[in-house]
Amino acid sequence: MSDATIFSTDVNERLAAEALIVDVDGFEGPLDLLLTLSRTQKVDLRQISVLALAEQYLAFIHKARDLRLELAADYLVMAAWLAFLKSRLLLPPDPSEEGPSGEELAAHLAFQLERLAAMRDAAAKLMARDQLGRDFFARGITEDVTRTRRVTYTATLLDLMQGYARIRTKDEFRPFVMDREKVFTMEEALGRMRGLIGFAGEWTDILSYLPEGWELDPVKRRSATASTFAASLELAKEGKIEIRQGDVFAPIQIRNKER
Amino acid sequence: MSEQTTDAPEAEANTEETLFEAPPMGEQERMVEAILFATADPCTVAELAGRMPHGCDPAEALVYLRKRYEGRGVSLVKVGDAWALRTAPDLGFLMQKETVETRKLSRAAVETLAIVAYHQPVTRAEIEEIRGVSVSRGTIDQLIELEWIRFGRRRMTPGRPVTFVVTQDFLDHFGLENARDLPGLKELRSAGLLESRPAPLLGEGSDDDGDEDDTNQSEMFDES
Amino acid sequence: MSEQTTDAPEAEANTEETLFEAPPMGEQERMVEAILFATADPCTVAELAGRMPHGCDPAEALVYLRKRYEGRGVSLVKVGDAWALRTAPDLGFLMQKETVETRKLSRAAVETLAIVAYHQPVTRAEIEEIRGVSVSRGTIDQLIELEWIRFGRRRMTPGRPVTFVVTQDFLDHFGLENARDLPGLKELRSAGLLESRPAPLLGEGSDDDGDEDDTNQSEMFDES
Repeated sequence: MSDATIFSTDVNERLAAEALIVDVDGFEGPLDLLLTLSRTQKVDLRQISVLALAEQYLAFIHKARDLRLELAADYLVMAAWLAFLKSRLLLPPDPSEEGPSGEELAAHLAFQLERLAAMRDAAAKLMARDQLGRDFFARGITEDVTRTRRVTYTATLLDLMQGYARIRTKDEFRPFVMDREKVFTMEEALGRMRGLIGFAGEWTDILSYLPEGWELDPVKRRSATASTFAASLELAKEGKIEIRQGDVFAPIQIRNKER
Repeated sequence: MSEQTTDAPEAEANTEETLFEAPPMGEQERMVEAILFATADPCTVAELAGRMPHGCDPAEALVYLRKRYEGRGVSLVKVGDAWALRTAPDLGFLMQKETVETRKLSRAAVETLAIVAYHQPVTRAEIEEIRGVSVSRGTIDQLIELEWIRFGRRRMTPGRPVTFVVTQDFLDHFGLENARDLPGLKELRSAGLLESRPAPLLGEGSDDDGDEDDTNQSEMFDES
Repeated sequence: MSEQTTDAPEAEANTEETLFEAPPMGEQERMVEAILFATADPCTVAELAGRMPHGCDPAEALVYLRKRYEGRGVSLVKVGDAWALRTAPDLGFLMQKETVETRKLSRAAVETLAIVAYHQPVTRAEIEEIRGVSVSRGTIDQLIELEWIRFGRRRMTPGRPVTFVVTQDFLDHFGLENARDLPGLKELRSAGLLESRPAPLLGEGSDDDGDEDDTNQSEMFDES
């Protein structure tokens, strides 16, 4: 055999290998590559020679290394596994050895390849189906559904009872709601004093301005005294009267300023 | 997939004589139907013809199609000089979806309702006296609309004021056989329903009672 | 769905006797037709019933309607447990204007979609095992975004991995009544290609088979 012939067969093989290798990015992992390699056997995947396939794969990896191509780790893992599988398939079974036989492992690989091929085929069939928006169409003019909102109100028996309890218990705690009849408001006191101060030329005790009958009931007297005093202050502020107190707790006296 | 439609056989025969290149009329009708179904806008006869195979007569197909949809849930209508498939006008009510929203009754309404339930028949003045604040017209209206209270007999007192009583709907809603089944104050207390602290209750009460008289009825309902 | 497949007029008489409150069946058929015409999305029987007057039987009306649209330009199709009107696929050539340009799916996405459809519910690990390569995040995302796959129930195995299943939109898009109608499903199943077959256990499991065993041992493909 001449060097030339060796070279030419080498070149052919190399070109074939490189065609695969150049495409290595196009493969989706070692299983995909194995499936492609298996196609070259041109047989039913069930009758595939896993041994031959393993050899093809290992040859491919070998070439890729010669070409110093970076191969992803999973390609190398697969290569190691296939090398192991190959040795199992070639060597007579060792009865002392545990685990599955080479045939079982090969059968599983064949199954995986067949399943992947079947899924590819199914995917192609799926995509070849009539598709919405391409082959058949939905309604073009859709009518909006008008939403009408109806509001209902609800309350529970507990709400009801608590509501009632709230009202009824108000009566039991009414410190802030004072009885009107025992309150002499400042407005009332002011009204009363405005009418009377015209006559107050001399200093007069403000207690003499209390309305009639209010000095007897202590509650009423307190209210009237407070409002009359507040009204006096208001009138003094307006400049209508003068106000004085001789001593602490002494009677408070007022007199008309506009004489 | 398509077999020719069974109807319009005369049309088919007709067409086959005159425009033998064009699809049969039954097929043309299918085409017009599909186009009008799928397009977003009404189609003129010219537009239909532009989409259909050469030699088709969409105007004639429209006549058959219109007949076919007569009295159906959808009808073929002319919009200007274009054609469209539209829902039959009498079925417009189907295009509405009613959503029911449930809201909690406002405090003013609950209290008014409770007073009617416990004191019926009761006049408006009596309700106000018990609640300590005036009752807005809206509150009463709302309860009447809910069919939880209704007018009772007029009170035989000066002014002959109307009274309010609770309805059967009220009893049904609250699962009562009778308004007399409502628990009394003592029972409420023993059930722990009166344990709410008085002070905040009062302050709160006098505050919002004042507002309530002014607020319109929609505001009186909690938005939750 | 109803068992009677008699003609509409007989059914009408029938209905008037039994469900005298509901509209006649012919009228119900019109209603279903109008509702389905008004929307682009499939409608379930429950949704139809919710919009039709009380006492209507949309399931029965759908039987009549489906018959009525047989061989027409538009047909009534079942999508999962819902119904929709779609143009007849043989007339797609008329709809160039309406054709939606869909993003071309990558080979990985198409294969992943097929695996989910045929093996559902399926975990990510199972998809990877079948394809012999890891599934990129983008692939699953893209399919979920298209609303063709969604998360199914978690698998009751260690780690409780999520599963993926196909959606109603998927069925609608590919004109499938049901996931059982996937092309070649029966053949694949009888050939055992949809089974999970655990990799034979290696005694000195230092290889990557080690983890595969974990993920595949207890696979349970639902035969849905």
